Order: sequence, then C-alpha cells, then structure tokens
Amino acid sequence: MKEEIKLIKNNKRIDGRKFTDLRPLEAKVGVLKRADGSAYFRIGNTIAIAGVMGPRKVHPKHMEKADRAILRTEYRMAPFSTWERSRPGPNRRAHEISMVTRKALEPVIFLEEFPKTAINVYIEILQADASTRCAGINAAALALADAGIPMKDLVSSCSAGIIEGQIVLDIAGQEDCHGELDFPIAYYPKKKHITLLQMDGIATNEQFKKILHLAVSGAEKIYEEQKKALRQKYQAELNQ
Amino acid sequence: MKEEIKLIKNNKRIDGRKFTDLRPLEAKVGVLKRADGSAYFRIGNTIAIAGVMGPRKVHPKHMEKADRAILRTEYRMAPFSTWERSRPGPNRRAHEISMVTRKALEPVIFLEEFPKTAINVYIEILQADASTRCAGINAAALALADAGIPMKDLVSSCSAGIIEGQIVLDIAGQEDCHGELDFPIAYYPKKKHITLLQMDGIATNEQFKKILHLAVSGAEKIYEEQKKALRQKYQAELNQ
Amino acid sequence: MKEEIKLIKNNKRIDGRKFTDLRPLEAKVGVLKRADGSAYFRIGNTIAIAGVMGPRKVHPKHMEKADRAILRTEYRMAPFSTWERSRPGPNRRAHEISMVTRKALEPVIFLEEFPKTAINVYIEILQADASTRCAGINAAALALADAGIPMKDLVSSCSAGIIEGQIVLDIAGQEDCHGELDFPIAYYPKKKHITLLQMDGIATNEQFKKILHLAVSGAEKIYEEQKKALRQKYQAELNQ
Amino acid sequence: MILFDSISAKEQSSFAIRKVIEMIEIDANLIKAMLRNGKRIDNRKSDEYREISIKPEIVQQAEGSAEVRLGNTHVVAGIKMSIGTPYSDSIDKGVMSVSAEFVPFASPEFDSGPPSEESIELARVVDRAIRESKMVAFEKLCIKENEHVWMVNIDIDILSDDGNLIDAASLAAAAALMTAKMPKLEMINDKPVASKEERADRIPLTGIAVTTTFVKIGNVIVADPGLTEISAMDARLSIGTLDGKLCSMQKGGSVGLTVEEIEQMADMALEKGDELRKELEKLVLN
Amino acid sequence: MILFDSISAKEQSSFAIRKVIEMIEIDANLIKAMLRNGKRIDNRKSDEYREISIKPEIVQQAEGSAEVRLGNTHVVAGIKMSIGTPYSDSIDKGVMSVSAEFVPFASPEFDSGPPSEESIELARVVDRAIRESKMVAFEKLCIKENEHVWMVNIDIDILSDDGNLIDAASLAAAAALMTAKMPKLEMINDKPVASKEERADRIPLTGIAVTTTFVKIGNVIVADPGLTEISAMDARLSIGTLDGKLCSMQKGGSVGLTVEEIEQMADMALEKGDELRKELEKLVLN
Amino acid sequence: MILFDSISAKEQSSFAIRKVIEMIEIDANLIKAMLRNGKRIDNRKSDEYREISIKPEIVQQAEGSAEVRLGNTHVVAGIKMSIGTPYSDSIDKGVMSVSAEFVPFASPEFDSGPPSEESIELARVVDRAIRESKMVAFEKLCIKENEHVWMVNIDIDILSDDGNLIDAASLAAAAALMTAKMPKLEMINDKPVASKEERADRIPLTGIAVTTTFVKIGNVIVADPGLTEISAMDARLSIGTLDGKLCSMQKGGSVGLTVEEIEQMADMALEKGDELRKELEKLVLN
Repeated sequence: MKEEIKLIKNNKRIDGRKFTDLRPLEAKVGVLKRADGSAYFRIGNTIAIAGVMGPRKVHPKHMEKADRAILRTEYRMAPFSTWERSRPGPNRRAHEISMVTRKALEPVIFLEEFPKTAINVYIEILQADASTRCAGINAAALALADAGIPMKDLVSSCSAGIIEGQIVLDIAGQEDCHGELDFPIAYYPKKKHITLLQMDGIATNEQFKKILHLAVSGAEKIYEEQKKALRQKYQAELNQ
Repeated sequence: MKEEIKLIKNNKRIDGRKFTDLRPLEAKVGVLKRADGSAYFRIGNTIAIAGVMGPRKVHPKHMEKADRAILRTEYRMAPFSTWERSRPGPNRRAHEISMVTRKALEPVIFLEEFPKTAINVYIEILQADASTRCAGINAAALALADAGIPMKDLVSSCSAGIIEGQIVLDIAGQEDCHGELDFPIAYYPKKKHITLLQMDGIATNEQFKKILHLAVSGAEKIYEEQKKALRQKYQAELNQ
Repeated sequence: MKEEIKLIKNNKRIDGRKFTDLRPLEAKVGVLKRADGSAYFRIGNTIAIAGVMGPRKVHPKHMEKADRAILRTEYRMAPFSTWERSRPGPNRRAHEISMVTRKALEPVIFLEEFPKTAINVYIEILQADASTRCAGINAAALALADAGIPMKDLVSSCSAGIIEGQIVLDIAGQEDCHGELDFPIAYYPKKKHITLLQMDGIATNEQFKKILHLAVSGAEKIYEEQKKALRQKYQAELNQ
Repeated sequence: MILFDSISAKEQSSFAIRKVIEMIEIDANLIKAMLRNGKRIDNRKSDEYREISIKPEIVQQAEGSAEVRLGNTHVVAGIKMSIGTPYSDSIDKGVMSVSAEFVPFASPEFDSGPPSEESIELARVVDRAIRESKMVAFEKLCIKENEHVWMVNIDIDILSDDGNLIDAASLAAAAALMTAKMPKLEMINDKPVASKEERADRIPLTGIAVTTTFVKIGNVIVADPGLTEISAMDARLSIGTLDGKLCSMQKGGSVGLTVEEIEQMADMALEKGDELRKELEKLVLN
Repeated sequence: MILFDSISAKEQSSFAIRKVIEMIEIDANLIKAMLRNGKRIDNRKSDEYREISIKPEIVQQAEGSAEVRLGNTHVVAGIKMSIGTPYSDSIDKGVMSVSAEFVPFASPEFDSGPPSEESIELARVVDRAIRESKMVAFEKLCIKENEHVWMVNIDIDILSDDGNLIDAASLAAAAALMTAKMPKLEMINDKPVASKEERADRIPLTGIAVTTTFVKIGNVIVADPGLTEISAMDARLSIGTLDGKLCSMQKGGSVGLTVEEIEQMADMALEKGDELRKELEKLVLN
Repeated sequence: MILFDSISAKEQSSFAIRKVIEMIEIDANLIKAMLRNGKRIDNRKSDEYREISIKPEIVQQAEGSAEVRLGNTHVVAGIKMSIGTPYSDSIDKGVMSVSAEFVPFASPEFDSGPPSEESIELARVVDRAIRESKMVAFEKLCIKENEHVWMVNIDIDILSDDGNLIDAASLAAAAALMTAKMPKLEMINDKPVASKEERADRIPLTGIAVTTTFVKIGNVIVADPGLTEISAMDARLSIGTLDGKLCSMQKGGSVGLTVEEIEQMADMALEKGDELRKELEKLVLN
C-alpha cells in the first residue's frame, strides 16, 4: 500500500538539489512595524518571522536577574503552516524548541548590558517544510540585531542529515519524513561554537563526524546571507 | 426529514404574541443575601440572576486604575440552562458576551467615584430561551443599583429581529433557531444612547432602520419595569 | 458474563488473611536525599512515598498566615500505579484526598511554631492496591517527623469495611471492587481522636459502630510499626 | 447613593445602614460562649434545621431541577440526561456525574477561578450519598448492554452560601431526581437518540438518600450549621442515610472527633434524615 | 548599538533616533482637536481607507491563504479543511470555525497568554460576517448527510496591529476563501478521506462579505481607524455587508451611539463595502 | 526537635546538624578550580559514573517497571500498554509515548505546577533515544493494520534529582522495556482487548539503547555530572548509542561546544554506552 519514494536519482535530490546545496533562501530585516526588531527568513518552503520585544521590565518580577537581562524565546507554528492543521497553543515539541532556541541564542547576546530586564524573542512559523527551528533561529538572530541588542555575533542555523545512505545538507520536503537522520545545529561563527545540536537517527561515528562538518559549512553560508540582509537594511536607512 | 415550522400564523407568533409584544417579564431586586447587590430578571423562559460584589480591592493589583474603578463582568450559563448540557467554564461565546455586557453598562456608572477598586458584576443564566444577554444586562443594571453604586441611569436591553420576513420584537423559542435575523441592543434611556448593538442576519438598509427603532421601543418598555422593581424594593425597605 | 467472585472461603479472605488482619507492611524513614524529610510506607501491594519540604517561605505570599505555618498536602498517583494508566495531573478525586489528608495531619502539628511559612507534604503513590490514602497519610506522618517538624503525635491511618456481609480490616485487592463498604480513618492515638473519616457503602447503625472500633484498632497497630521505623532511623543516625 | 430620581435621600441612608449592619462580624468566641450556655446564635435547638424551602421543576430546559433554600443558603440543582457508553467495569449500568459550582456572587470570599477544593468536596459528598445509597436504579438505566446507557449529569449551582451547602445541595439533588422526567428514547438508524424536547418516564429510584451535617464547636454538637457556626467549628461530619441505614460519611474540619462523638452523630443523622425525607416526600405528593 | 563590524557608529545613531521618534506618543487630545477641524492625523478623508495590499496563496501547506496589509496593520489568514461530522441541528451542512491569534510581536502591549478578549471578539466578528451573510454555500460542503461534511478552519494570524484588525482580518479571510482549493476527496474502504497534498475544487461561494469599521471620536465619524484613532475613540461599529445588504454588526467602545449615528454608519458601510469588494474581485481576476 | 517520647535531646541535635551540613552550598568556583587540577568533587575519574543500582519489576500494576539510582539521583520508570489506533502515517506500527514528571519532593528548587521545561526535555530525550535507535520493533506491535496497534506509555517518575536525570531515566526506561510483559490479547466481539491482569509476551526489542551524558566545565569534560557539577557547567551533551552506533543527541547549556569537543564526547559515548549496556544485560540474565 505504501509506495516507495526515491529520494535520490542520478546523484540529484528529489527537488533537484545537489547533496550539499541549501534551498533558495531569502532574508529581510525590519519587516514588522510594531516590534522593536524583526526579520523574515525563508528557506525553500519554510518561512519564519521573528520579532523582538525589549529590553523591557520583567513580568512576573521574581523572574528578573539583578546582574543581567533574561532572554525569553517562544516558538510557535501558525495553525495553517502544516499539512494537518496544528492546534494553536504550545505543545511539548514547541516548548522544547523554544528552549533550545533560547540556548542557541544566549551565547552571543550581551545580556549583562541590561540588568533587570527581559528580552523577548517570538518566532512564528508561517509555513513549515522541515528545518523550522533553524529558520526560526536565523530570523531571531537578525531580529535581535534589528532591535539594537548588543551582540557578539549572529547565530546561524542549518540542518544536515542522511537520506538513502547519503549525507546531505538542509533536509526538506519528502526527505524529512522518509530520510534516516536529521541533524540541526546552530553556530556562533566568530567563536566557532556550536550552540544548538540535536540528532535523530542512526549514524556510525565516522558518518556523524562528516555530517557535523557539513552542517557547520551550511551554517557558514547562511551567515553570509544574514549579514547581507542586515547591510541592506542599514543601507536603506542611511539613504532615507 | 426536517419539518417546516411555521413561526407566524394569522398575524400571531408561535407563542401567541403580536409582532411588537414583549414576553411576560418579572424583575426582582435584592434576591441574594451575600452579594452587595442582586437582582432577578425573567422574560418568558429566560431567567437571569445578577450579583454585584464591590467596590472592593483589585486583585491582581496591576489591573487597578488610579483614577477610577474598573468594571468587571462575567456572564455564565448554568450547565442545565440549555437543551444540551453546557459544559461549565467560559467558552468563547461567554467571553464575548461578558465583554459586550461590560461595555453596555460602563457608560452609566460613575466609575470615577471609586478609584483603585473593582466593581464585579456576575450574571448567571439559570434558564436560556433566547435573548439571554439582554436578560443578563437588565438584571445587572438592577443589581448595580441595589448595590448602591452611583449611576447616571439604568441600562435596558431588548432584542428585535426578522422571522419569516416580518420584523418582530423580543425573539424567543423556535424563533431563535428558525428566524432570519437577531438584533440585541442595550439602551441608556436618559441619554438615548445605544450601548450594545449586535446583528446576525441579512437585512436591507430600510429593514435595518425599522428594527433599530423597534428594539429601542422595547428597551424603553423594559426600563419602566426595571424602575418599578426598584421602587418596590425600596418601598419594602422603608416599611420595615 | 460476569463471574461470581467469592471473597471469603472457610472464614479466610481471598489473600489468606483473617478478618481482622492487616496486610504485611513495611515502613522506612529518610528515603529521599533531597527532601527535608521523607518516608516509604508499603502495605501489601500499596506503596506510598512521602516527602516534606519546609518550613519555607510561602509563595504566593498572600496565602501566608501571620501566626502560624500553613500546611499544604498534595496526593498524586504515578501514572503506572494502577491497572489502567492514570493520566498525570490531579483529578477531582486527588484534590479531595489531598484535602482530607491535610485535615488528617493538621491536628498533630505545632503549626504555630513557624509563622509565615509553609510546610509542604507531597505523597506519591507508586503502586495502588486499595487504601492508598491511608498509606499516604502513614508515610506523610513519618516524613513530617523525619523533617524535624514539631508534632504532638504521629497520625496512623487504616481502613475497615464490609465484604460479603462480614466486617473486615484493611480492604485490599478484589475486596476493593467487589466489597460492600469501605471505611478509611486516620487516628491521632494520644488524644484518641479520629482526624479523617469517610464511608462509602450501606451499614446499619450497629454494623457501623463495630467497623469504627475495628478501624481504630487497626490504626493502633500501624502506630506501633510507625514508631518502630522512626526508632530504627534515629538509632542508625546515632550509630554513625 | 444611587442617583435615581425616584429614590429619596432617606431611602439611601436606610440602605447604607443595612450594609453596615451586615458588615459587623459575629465573633466566633461569642458563638462558643453562647453554646456553652446551650444557646445557638439564632436561637435554634441543637438539632434544629433552619427553614427549608424546596421548589422542584424550576428550569424547563432541564430534565429535572429544584431550588432549595436552607435559611439564606440557596442552591439550584439541575439534571441533564444524555446517551453514552457504559464504563468497562459496569457494562449494564447507567452513569452518573455530579458537579458543583459556586456562582461568584454566592459569597464575598469567593473569587472566580478553577473549581475550589470546597466545591469539589461538595460535589463528591453529594455524589457518594446518591451512589452509595443505591437510591438510583442504575441497572434500569442501561439501554443496551456494553453499548448504550443513560448518563445522568447533576449540576449544583450555589447561589448563596450561608452555611451547610452539603445538606442543601443533597436535598436539591434528591428533589431534582424525584421529579425529573427522562427524555423520550427514539431510534434513528438503529441508534438510540434522546429526544430533545419530549420527555417520558421518571428516573427509577429505590428510595431517597439525604445528607445530614453536624458540627462540633467546643463540646457541643449542632445540626445544620450556619455560616457563622462554620467559622467557629472544630470539626464537621456529614452523614448520608437512607431508610434507617447509614450510607456515606465525610468528616471535615481540622480537629478530630472521638469515637463517642461520631456515634452520637450517627444516631442523630438517622433521626434527622427521616425528617428531611418526609419534607421531600411531601413535595412529591403535591 | 549592535556590535557588528559592518555597521558604523553613524548607522547606529540613526537607528537610535528612529526608535526615539517611534516612542513619542501621539496625544489623543491632539487627534480630537484635529478632527474638530476636519483633519485626520494622517490626512485621510473621514471615509478613506489606508493603503490596502492583498496577497493570496502565500502558504502552500494551507488550502487557502492570504496576507493583508492595511497601512501598517498586517494579518495572514489561512484555511485548512478536513472531513468531520455535521452538527446535529444541521446534518446536511459543512462546518466552519474561525480563530484569531495575536502573534506576540504584533503589539508592544501584548503579553503572551490565553486568547485575549480582543482576539476572541475579532474571530467572532469575522466568523459572523461570513456565516450570517451566507457567502459560503455550506449545503454544498456536505459529503454524506448526517455522516461526513467538510470542516473549514479559518485561522487569522495577527502579525502587526496598527488598528482596525477587524476589517483587515475580514478581507484576509474573504481573499483566502475566494482563492482556496479544497483537498481532493478520496474514498478509502468506503470512507471519505481528504487527500493530503492533492487539491481539487474551489470552495463554493455565493458572494463576498466584507466588514467595514467606523469609530466615533467626539462628534466625528471616521472609517478604518488607525491605532492612534482607536486609542482616542468613544465608540466603534463594525458592519458586515454583502451585495447591498447588511449582514452583521458589532458595537465596541465604552460610549454609546445615537440612532442617527448608527444609521449614518450603516449608509457609509454599504458604500465602502462595495469599494472593498471591488478590491477583492480585482485580486481574483488576476 | 520532634516531640516524640522515644527520641532524646541528643538525637534531635544530631539531626539538626545533619540539616545544617546539607545546607552548605558547594561553590561552583571550587568545582572549577578542582577540575583544573584534574579532580572531581567526589573524586571520580572524568569518565566515571556514580554507583548504579537498577531494580526491575517493582510495580506489579505496570506491564514493566524499574527503579534506578545513580548516586542519589533516583527515578522510577513504569510502562502501561493499551490498544489504540495507529497514526495515519504509520498504519502498521505500534505507538509509543514517553512522559516524565518531577515528584515535587525530588528537589527543593521544584515547585508544583505544569510540566517544567526540564521535564519536557527529559521525556523527549529519552523518547528519541528509544525511538531513533529503533530498539523497539514497533512493526511487531501492530495488531491489525490501520485499525489496532499496541500503545506503549512510558512514564518516568523523578523521585530525587541529584544530577544527570537523562541517563538515569534512560536506563530506567530501558530496564522497564527489557523486563516488561505485555497484557494478554483477548478478542471480545471480534475486537481486540488487552487483558487487565493476565500478561503474556515480552515487548519485542532489537537491542538496547542507552544515553550517556557529558558536561563541559571550563576546559574539562566529565561524564555523569552530579548536581553540583551541573550548577557549574558550561554545556551539556547527551548522546544515545546502540550497538556501536550513535542514534540521538541533545545539547544543553548556554555555552557552545567546539567541533572537537563534540567529537571527543561522541567517542566517549560509544565506549561508556557499552559499559552501561552491560549493566543492563546483567540485570536481564539474573
């Protein structure tokens, strides 16, 4: 009853990409009027919008830290972003992604510059076609920059994986359901630090090491695109 | 399979009323011992009880206003008030009715007399046979008066609508499910202001204007009954 | 379709006990490293663990009492403790048991010694085979003692009941579903006070009085075992 | 203070005075002192109930309903019935569920929110008095074994809490059960459906369970405690009875009871229970 | 202030200034004073809408979708369809449900949490405009009477709230309905199943309902209120129209409206509604 | 201080002292300083686990269960199985669900409430190690394709949190799976029903996945971090392994890891994973 889906034909992936290609991507900064900072990040059919609110007073107050800002992240999926409608409100998966997103971003932010405040990062996935947490982190890093939050660097996020025994970059579409391994990372380029790492699927130690290096190379490409988007935004502002 | 129900026969409605008749109604003030103010309002088979608590301290404190009282309203239906048991706890409909009820009542209350307090109005629908929001508002206005809250006027609420093409006052029973248009309003008689207005159903502009005037005339009749109930209560107190 | 289950044969109960026998029981004090006090109580296949946290600051603050500590109790069942998995999170039964447990324990605690604090008692039922509230209270009393909370006495809890017309002590297993009456009590031995009492099932006044006395005698036996467990713990500490 | 043309200044002041009087708190110590001299705050005898009013069938939309006033305590019980599936451990019996909710105007102490401990206990005590007494013949509420049974939802709306909600709610539930009419059963495509508006038989009952509540204040035991007595009480015992037998009990309060006190309350419950049952029967004969 | 090598100090300062300007609060009194002189804060005429942009089909995963910008107000509507059972009181009709959620970055005032009063009202007003206008032919969304019908879920994501969410959301919902494609219906073991990725027909529509919103500020009535106008408003009226008829209304705000004011708004709504419908039709013809 | 006749004053004081000692907080700086000199606070080697105790089958009511102590960390895993319907995207496979809950006495920091971020992560990491390793032959848990499959509920009760809950929970889940017995399958009216008390076969397993957790503190990497080490940690990596392969990973902590550090941890995980697996196998052979 189940049809066999071939994910790789003639050394090409089902959407025509080579093994180490990213999907086409698009990044825009400053897309929301009423947020302190915002960004749009699209990779293939995955679309994330991030908005930053803050630094602002912490509510409830007992959560505030005397010596630094707290970072709060909320990852959400629009109900219509998936093939089956996803119920509004966070489920356990969204809770976990919010948490790993926060930890992915924290290392680059000068939280100590804004004691007793909260910096709130909200990520909305408008369209979900694999690697949504990566797209969300990429948008969030840009939105933080747009909000003028002092940062040591951006964070760039990308997935790699194994499909039909082949190591590939940026899992998408059918590869997501039928692939063997998914491996999203977030990367702090200046320090060469991996700030998010999750792996689902079986790999030999040797395969794993190849995937790890491939994912880092992908994140580095995304980093360049993020910087480009930021430059465009500020160039536009100067020209006003 | 569905039977045709005739809502109008010989210029009479299914319950024998003329087009511009209200159902029989009953209003009593001061029906609850432990509330600061209370009232009972029945129109046909729709029964509402309202209780007022306050002015009292605001909890949580961050909701209090320095220059006036806040008005809080909660509309609830008893689980056994409807043909199908309604689950306890507010649904979206009840949330909305609570909100429009609050806005219907606010214009007549001297909220500025009690800064930093809350006036809480609770409405319980014991039996629901159409126009429950109107009955709730009528009871609530009386309960506020009973609680000694300074008011510019009462608020009187009434519905009108279209059934089988005919414009009628005070939709009830079968007219509610099978009618074409429902139009509840709340009215602040001294100022001739409409403080609640909702419409569900299709009307020409001309029909609409007729319905609007009919609903106002209904609210004016209810206003007289409300005043009668208040007078009875205070007369009874003086006679003690 | 339903088989008849005989709960009593030859004056013996289905698990071999006599009518006034308790199930084998085991009590241990100080079983958890990170709680301020803790205890394990097993009776037959019913296993309860209790942990005490406090006295500590009250959160939210408006619940604190100026002249005494507040006692908080939380009774929970592990999801795997019952034949059908029980959903995590408190249901109405657990809420009620938490409340009667609190009232069963309060009379013996010198709450006035720790004004403005909370003493939190948590009970986890790891395995449920009838009389879980009794096992929980027995564990909780030991855990309070282990936490060094000043107490007038322990509280000892036991159930009695009627099965096949016969009055028996400590309902268990099949007796729970097929018996006619369940009667759990908690007992404050020094003062001969009953601090918890619930009855489910039909009894004549005469039967009731017999059951009441039997339950008290059971609680007195459990009291001895609780004291034994406490002595062992302190003996062990002295020997260190 | 209401600025309403027809209300005079004099009226306003009488109104204000009433509010002040209500605010005077009756001292728990006073209650205890009076009880030591054998007096209750409202002059009732120790086993005397406040005035009871029971009005059945007050909600047309409900299969059964009743309003009960016990002094100023005021509750409404409503019964809604529907068709559902039986529990796997009693495949040939109807299902009952009891809930209770404080309408927020029932008491100034009450804050809106999730069901309180008190309303949960109230519902469970009323539930157990009905269930454990076997007053409802649940085996007759089976429509088809293992497939369809009647579900009986009893909801208690607490409109005014002036003490002893348990007895008021249990009277209201009993009165609603005694006067309820079940929806007519219809078969649509071989599936049983409850008619929305047509009603048929009464709910099959085997008797009438009632609950009687006592509190101990100091050394005195009194029945049907009012709100001020409850604020002064040491312990509470609610006892369900049916036809001369005890069928359920629930202790409340943070002080213990002796065996003798419990036995005394059981004796009283059997006696007072019969009185309350007579009140209810009077109602049905009307 | 961002420490990013390619951003100069000058850039940083222009950035900071922009933020300060944004923070200057526009005074409600100023708005009222200007309106008394016949001027709106952004120079619009009293019945003039802000610039409208409508982009349909922006989410591939959704059966229908549209992004609407009304000035800086920005919403996305998405439609997901599935197969469900009809309600027992309309066994031959499809089912619709409308929800709206503020994405927390939509407004600085917004705090994450349960659906707010405002988003509940928004969803219900959009729902009623669609439902009461009968613009969707729900009787054609019946698959098998009393058994299977199409469920239409319309979700509104509020990305930026700069005032008049109701009209923006109602435009987005209409545009999504007009351009949606229903999942292909498949039969698996005699049971209808919605294909996950294949799409077929359009949703059957009988017309296009839109909502037009007016606020009263002092004595002036203006259409399409921006955020600052809403902060200064006395009352609001949202009016759904379809083909020259009125189909739904919802009053907001804590001040009343006179009969004359309401009549005036109804007249304007019929006129402006036609204009908005033309915008939407342009979109479909593209 | 307990006023209990058999406890002497001396006992009371020894008891008080114990509490004081427990309250002394071990300084994170001390831990770091010690680690720079190659010492762990409890003298373990960098890759050494604390004492492990595994007791399977401790809950009769559960299909499978195990208690694990890792030093003073203490968890119980229980497995309940039932019959349910498969997911539409894997109609021929059993379904698994893993939950974890802190019993509130597990840690003084813990406050009762909704599931914490930490317990959600814990459950998901344990879930993924089992699921992604394919250690459970879910295709053998299909009863009838597209209709009935076995549901495996694994619940983790955290009784005492002294650090490294992930490894303790994953050992407990594995031990419970290895020793569980599925309910006997019965057919009632052609419908499969899980016997309530009779048990039959073991859960079909293809191997044993375990998780091994490392933390980086300064420049040092240590395995099986205790609570004080966790309070001093920079980053954490939990790695699931099965039969010489890696099957799942989860990074924690607010500092990044270099590629080299991750590679080093992967190497260590494969080695330590084999050791833990041997502990588990010993258990089954008993």
